[in-house]
Amino acid sequence: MSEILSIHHVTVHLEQNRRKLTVLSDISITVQKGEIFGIVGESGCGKSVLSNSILDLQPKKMRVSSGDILFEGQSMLKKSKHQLQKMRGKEISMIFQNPMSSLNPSLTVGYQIVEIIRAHQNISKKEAKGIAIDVMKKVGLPRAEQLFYDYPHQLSGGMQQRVMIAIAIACQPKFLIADEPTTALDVTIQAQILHLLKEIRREQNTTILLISHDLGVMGDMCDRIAVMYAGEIVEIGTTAQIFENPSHPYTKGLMESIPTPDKKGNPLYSIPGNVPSLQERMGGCPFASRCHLAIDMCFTSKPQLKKVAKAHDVSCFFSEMEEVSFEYAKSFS
Amino acid sequence: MDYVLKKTVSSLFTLFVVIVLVFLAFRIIPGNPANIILGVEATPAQVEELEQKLGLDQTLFEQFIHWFKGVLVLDFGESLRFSEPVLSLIHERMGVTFSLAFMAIVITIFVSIPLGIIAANYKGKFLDVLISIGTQIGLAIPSFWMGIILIMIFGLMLHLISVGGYVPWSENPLRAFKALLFPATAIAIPQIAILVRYLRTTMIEQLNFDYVRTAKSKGLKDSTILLKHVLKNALIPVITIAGLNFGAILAGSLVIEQVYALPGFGRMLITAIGDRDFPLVQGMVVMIAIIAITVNLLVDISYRYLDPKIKLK
Amino acid sequence: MTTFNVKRKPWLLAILLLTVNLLLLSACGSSNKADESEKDRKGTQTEKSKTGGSVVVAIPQDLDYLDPNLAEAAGTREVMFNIFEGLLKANTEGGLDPAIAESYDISDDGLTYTFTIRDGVKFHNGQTLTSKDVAYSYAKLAGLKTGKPLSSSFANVKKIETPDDKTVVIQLKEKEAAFITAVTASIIPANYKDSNKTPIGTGPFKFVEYKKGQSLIVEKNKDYYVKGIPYLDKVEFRIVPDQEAAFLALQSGEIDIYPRIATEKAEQLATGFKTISNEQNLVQLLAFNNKVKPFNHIKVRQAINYAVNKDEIIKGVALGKGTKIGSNLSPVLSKYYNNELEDLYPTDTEKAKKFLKEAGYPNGFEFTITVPSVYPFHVDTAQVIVNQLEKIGVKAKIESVEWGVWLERVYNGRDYETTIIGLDGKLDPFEILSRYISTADNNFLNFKDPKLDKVLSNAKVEIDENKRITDIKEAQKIIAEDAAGVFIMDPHTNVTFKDTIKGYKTYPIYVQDLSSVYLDHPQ
Amino acid sequence: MQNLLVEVENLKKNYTHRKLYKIQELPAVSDVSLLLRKGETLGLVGESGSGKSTLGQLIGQLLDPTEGIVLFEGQAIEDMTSQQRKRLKKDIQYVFQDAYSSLNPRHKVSKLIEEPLIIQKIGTPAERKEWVNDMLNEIGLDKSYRDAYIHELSGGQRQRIGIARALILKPKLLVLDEPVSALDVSVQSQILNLLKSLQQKYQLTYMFISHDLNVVHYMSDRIAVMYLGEIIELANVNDLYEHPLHPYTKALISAIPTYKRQGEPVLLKGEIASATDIPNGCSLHPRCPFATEICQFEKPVLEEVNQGQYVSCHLSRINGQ
Amino acid sequence: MLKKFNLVTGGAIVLFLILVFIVSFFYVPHNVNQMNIENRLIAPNHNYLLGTDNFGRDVLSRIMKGTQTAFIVGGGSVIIGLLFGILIGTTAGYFGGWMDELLMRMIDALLAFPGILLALILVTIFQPNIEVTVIAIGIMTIPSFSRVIRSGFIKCKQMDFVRAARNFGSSHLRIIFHHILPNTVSSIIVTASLSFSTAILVEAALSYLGLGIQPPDPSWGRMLNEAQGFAKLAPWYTLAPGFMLTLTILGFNLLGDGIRDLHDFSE
Repeated sequence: MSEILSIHHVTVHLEQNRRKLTVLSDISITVQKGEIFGIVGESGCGKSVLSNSILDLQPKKMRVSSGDILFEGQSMLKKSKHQLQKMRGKEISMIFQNPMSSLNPSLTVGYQIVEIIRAHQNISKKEAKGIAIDVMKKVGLPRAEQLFYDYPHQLSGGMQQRVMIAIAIACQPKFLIADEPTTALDVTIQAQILHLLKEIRREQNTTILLISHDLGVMGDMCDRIAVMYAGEIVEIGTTAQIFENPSHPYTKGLMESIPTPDKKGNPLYSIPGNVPSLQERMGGCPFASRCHLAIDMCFTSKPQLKKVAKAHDVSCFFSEMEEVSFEYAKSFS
Repeated sequence: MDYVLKKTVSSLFTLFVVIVLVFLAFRIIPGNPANIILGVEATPAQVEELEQKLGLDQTLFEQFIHWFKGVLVLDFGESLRFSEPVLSLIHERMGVTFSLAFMAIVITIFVSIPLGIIAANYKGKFLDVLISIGTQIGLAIPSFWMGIILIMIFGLMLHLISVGGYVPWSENPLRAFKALLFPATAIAIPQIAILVRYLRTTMIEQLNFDYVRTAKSKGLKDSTILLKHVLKNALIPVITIAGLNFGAILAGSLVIEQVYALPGFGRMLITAIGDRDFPLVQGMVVMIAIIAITVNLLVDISYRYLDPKIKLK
Repeated sequence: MTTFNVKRKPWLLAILLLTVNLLLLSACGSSNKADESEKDRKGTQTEKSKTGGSVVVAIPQDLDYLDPNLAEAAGTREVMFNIFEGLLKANTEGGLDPAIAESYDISDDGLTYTFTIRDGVKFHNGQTLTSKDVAYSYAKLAGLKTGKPLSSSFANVKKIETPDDKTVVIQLKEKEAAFITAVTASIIPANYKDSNKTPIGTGPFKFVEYKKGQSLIVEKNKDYYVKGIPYLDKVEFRIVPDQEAAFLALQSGEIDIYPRIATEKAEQLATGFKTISNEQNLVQLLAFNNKVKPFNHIKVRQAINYAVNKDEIIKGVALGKGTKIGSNLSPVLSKYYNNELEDLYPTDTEKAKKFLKEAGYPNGFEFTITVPSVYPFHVDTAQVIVNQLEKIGVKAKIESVEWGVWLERVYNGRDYETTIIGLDGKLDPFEILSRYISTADNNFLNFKDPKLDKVLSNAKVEIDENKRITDIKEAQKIIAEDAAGVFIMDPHTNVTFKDTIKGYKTYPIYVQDLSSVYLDHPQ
Repeated sequence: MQNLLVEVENLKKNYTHRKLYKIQELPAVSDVSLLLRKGETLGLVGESGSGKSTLGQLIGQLLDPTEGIVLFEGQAIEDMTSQQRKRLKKDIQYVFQDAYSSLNPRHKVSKLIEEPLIIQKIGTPAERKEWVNDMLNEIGLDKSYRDAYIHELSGGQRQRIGIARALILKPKLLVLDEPVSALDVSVQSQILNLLKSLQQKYQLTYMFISHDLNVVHYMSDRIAVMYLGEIIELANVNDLYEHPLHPYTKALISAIPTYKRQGEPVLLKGEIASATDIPNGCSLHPRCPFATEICQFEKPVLEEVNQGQYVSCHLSRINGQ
Repeated sequence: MLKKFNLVTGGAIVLFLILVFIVSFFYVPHNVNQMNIENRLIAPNHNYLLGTDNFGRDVLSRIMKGTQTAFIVGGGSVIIGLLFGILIGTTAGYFGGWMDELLMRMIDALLAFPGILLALILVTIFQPNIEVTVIAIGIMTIPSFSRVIRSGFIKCKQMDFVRAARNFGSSHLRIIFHHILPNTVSSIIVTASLSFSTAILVEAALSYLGLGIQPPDPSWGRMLNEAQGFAKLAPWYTLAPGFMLTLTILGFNLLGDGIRDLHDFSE
């Protein structure tokens, strides 16, 4: 396996009322070719900003102020607008959370698929239509020829998401960013879509960056997972490491607060307090204010990601102390 | 289809209300058409005779039924003043007013769409501020005032307008065009202001929608996104506003025809009100209402078809 | 004529409607200022070089009917003066000239009128005019067949006879001094039905084309019985209701003659134009409703007469272009005009206050002046009067109403306190003053004076001109002394034309006579 | 029958779609019968369009049924006097999914919580103020929040206010419509814990509606699964999760994405039908991987297959035993 | 940036107008109706800052008094439009059904009538004076208020907080006045501010046609009417009322936009 995407110490700022607010701080991730890499976190943690900034799609007010994003070894940030445009949809594609609003309501499904094909390949409308219909079939859209002329609102949510996927894979990109692709969907449909994504990965060896707040989806889909909290990555590891040996207090808290059959009858663990807003973020560990273990140091200096096992990095001052995690585990049982 | 039918029925009801209102309104106003026609020296006998001739001696209800029956077959009766069928009088004047309204609409569209796009695209920048100030001022200047100013500048100072020089299109298209250009501009200015503001808002609204990000992520050019994706969606609500303002355009031509001495609908209407030429006034107002209501209906329906989101609901 | 000077509003059509049965009555109108045309006529140019060319005349309103028997609007007659003629025709002095009749004779009992028709008068279709055509036209107006006269001035006609092609004899039912003016009414070919589409007359110009709401075009009648007339080949009467528009069109050269231009506009014109102004035989007055309190008290009426400063109105509203009057007759009709009344009530605030006190209103009172909104001139006058009356403690409120409402409420309903209006003059003074007869239908002032009733009933039938003049002057005096209203002025009318246009004549009646007009350098 | 709080019999709700010449009836809930025992939590799951929210609103008295009877403490609601109905509004409370839109943005927190009392004319202003303070305390919010506006609060805090407002009238039944689905996981657990403890403290009966099977499982004693307006399976939590009988339930449960999922999920074909054309026979049959011929024609009825486990499936009789 | 611009500029203009309005009750440089024919059409000078009109009246004084007319007409008609608008909009929006259909068709009919024509008819029926002018223009503004309030109600009616209120047993009146109306206030204020300027515009047009405010009461439209004939002789007389009219409309439009922007969280 080789690296396809690497994000190096990326920091993103938001200009608001002449204040510079840190949305992402010093993020580093490396995605290997062919893997499904997950980024998990609660709303507002910056996971979507991170995925959008790969293709420079984040809101205008947000700027990557330092760091670099390398795709196949080339800096994305140094590319011209035109070069970036050429890459979007061709090299790297995206799927968004809400298929209904992400598709243009006044253009036909077919048009929206043909459009991306024609934007990157110099072929006739007719040829493009042929390709589009093939892709539609591939993503499991029934009656593709008829659906081609339908408008998005005529389709159900699941079908719309399939159209989104069809658009995303129409030009056979190497890299697919799926930003909460199933959040708006029902469980049974979610299962279908997740299944489809897995198939795409298997058949085309597409690398997938999957972003979700749902740990269940992550566990089901990903090879490796990064956990984000308040604009920072607090833990990265293989799926097994994250689920079986969560090492950051936040990851642990998250795991424990999910209701699962085995927790029935007992009160759930809950992380006290709320996610700090952008304005409330201070120096030090971002989780300090909600962490049971926090000591003075946590509020003043930032912990760095540290290796706790092979391919398992945690950003916590206590990550190396075995007994602490034990103690911690006891604290809510 | 169902929707079209429903809208049509409710439009017809609106029209009926207008018809009744118009009829009653003009009967309540003091002023006897026979008297106005005959003037102040007429004897009561003469007035009575003319009233009989004009059918004004019938009861209000009879008059209404009589008139309404005619309206159903688009027969608005004869003008009291001109002794000619109202419809042919209307037909004669329609040319000017329609050309005027049409030109105003064309000017409005051709000016406001680019301005709206520019304003939205340069939101908050200098150009946007400039356009915003322009539209605010365009909205604030009363149209009759604008008409006078245009005449003062282009007529008195630059000698570009030939007031009263209107000839029908069939006779001399260039002269007709010249005669209508400035009045159409005067009507168009507030409309442009309204549309630019509206288009700007909807464009900005649309630009924030997720599908724009999708379009970007597909690697489309900015211009393609703006024109092919955003504008189309932004125009849908704008069309409604434009349709609603059709009445305003007609009303605008009513005033502007006065200022520019164009032999149009509005001028005839105002004289007809003064004359208490009931059939003519009623015919014209009903005609205006029919046009305004039809345009609104068409806008409603086309909106339905333009906006696929509501088409099936 | 009320068709005065509506300064800038488009509602002009309405203006014209007040005028009914405009009679071209023989009377003495002296128009000293019209002599300019006389000088032009004696100019150096030869007759030949004067002929040819065309002019555009702005008229403010559309025509109501082309058929002269149906036409009611003064604005129509104004234009049709060029196409149609009657047995007699009014001249610029207000007198009657022979037209189709070369002479006439009135029987001693005043009941039989015999007219002799001029030789060689041809209709525009080439047909020669005979007494049959006259009888046909006038019988129609008199309603001899239907029993319902189309024109009230012919109501008195008993029968019309045509002993031969050249002679028309008209018998009246009773003596009527003013009848002779009626025979200025238009004559059309006998049994001609298309008058409303293609009118045919005998006048100096032939009808060519009429476009509703736009224009009426006439051309030279080459067979006109007065040789050398008219000069112009073509005249277009262009309907431009808006004063601003007409003004601009004049400046841009689109129109050549602009009658009834507002004074302040005429003053703004650059060189290249000429403006003439004249009295127009119109009486502007503040009319009281003599029946309602407090105007039923003569002292109140007189007090207001003392309080109103006419000179100030003439200066401020008419911009000096108006002739002060003292009763309901314009000085244009100089023969009948009583010139002793203008200063019957010199402006005198103290006297006004005193009269008010005597009438029982020491602290003044409040009242309403109802003015038709179509006439800014009258509205402006009202504003000045309101201001003047404040000085004697009388508070007046202006209520300007639409023309139709004015007619209904003030004129017909007589439901008002005071109003300002222009009463249009005719050529016969009796016709003008008859509204003050207590029983007159059009006595909207509710004026009542038995003395006046008597004097006017004499004037109606008096054929002896000197006696009639005495009666009319007496009637004016009674009206003035009784203070039926405040008689303000005869506002002048302006006509502006390009200075290449010569020979334009003004009349004391509402007509545009293009027959004498010619171009200085016709192309 | 002492411990029955709500009995629902053959409840139906049609939404009418008014067309010009005809009225189209769209069934949202058809022929639902169920019981709610005092103190229990009945979970209601189903996909969007299944009618679970409509059923919740029918029981929560936000909607009136087209047909069928709802009995509250043994008394039919439709027979109640207006006096009784007003009292019923106290006894049954509804908590909305979107706390933000269910709270008037122009009112302060104290006002929001107090309002039900004012409407029901309970207590003096001073008493009410005290109760509001108590309630704030109860839901874990500081008194300083009294004067806050709703847009100043976080999602979790808003939902607490929504719950407080529902509880201030001391109701017996709380219909909770997706109360945590708008919340982040870490906050969700806070609310779930709060709901649990409140239920114990006040002996509340819950009807808990959610699409999240994990949450429903955690909260409920019994669970009803809805599909296209009908209850297709109703059972105790453990029975349902361990031995789901209806193919749809099986699909639902197997579709829950988890780390180290047991086997492949049961994938249903296609998507839920729209209310305008509900399939004949078993409404699931076009999607059901096990459908047989009979499923196309005959509508299965809800039957008790095992003890306390009701299923509406032709196959359950064969599979269930 | 632009948001504040609208609000600040509009607010400043309106404040200025209100100031002129208040001052005009206590002080104007010259008697507004005092004519002095000798002084007619004097160009602006130190005594007559904006010159005099054709009757020798002080233009500045009349312009200042004109704010009273404008404010009375604007305010009065907005109140009428608001009252009826609330009544109609509330009934239609809250209760819906045939009532909504009927009321909205009436409003449509009112809208299908060109506004100025409607005012013209009304003024003709009941003689022109300031009261009738206010009523006529007030009626013209009813449709926009009704529509705004109705759509606000329809939007709010479906909001959960209204359903929640109903669930607690709130009466219709309580829901309407306590819950829904306060939430439509900002759009009502915007409409009011825009209607205010429209009302002034229509009054000017009517008075310009000689059918609105009666002389000698100063009204800007009336002044424009009287001034038009002297456009070339006395441009100040034509420019001053036109400018005031434009300024007033601009001010209230900007203020309305500014208020709308304040409540617009989407941008």
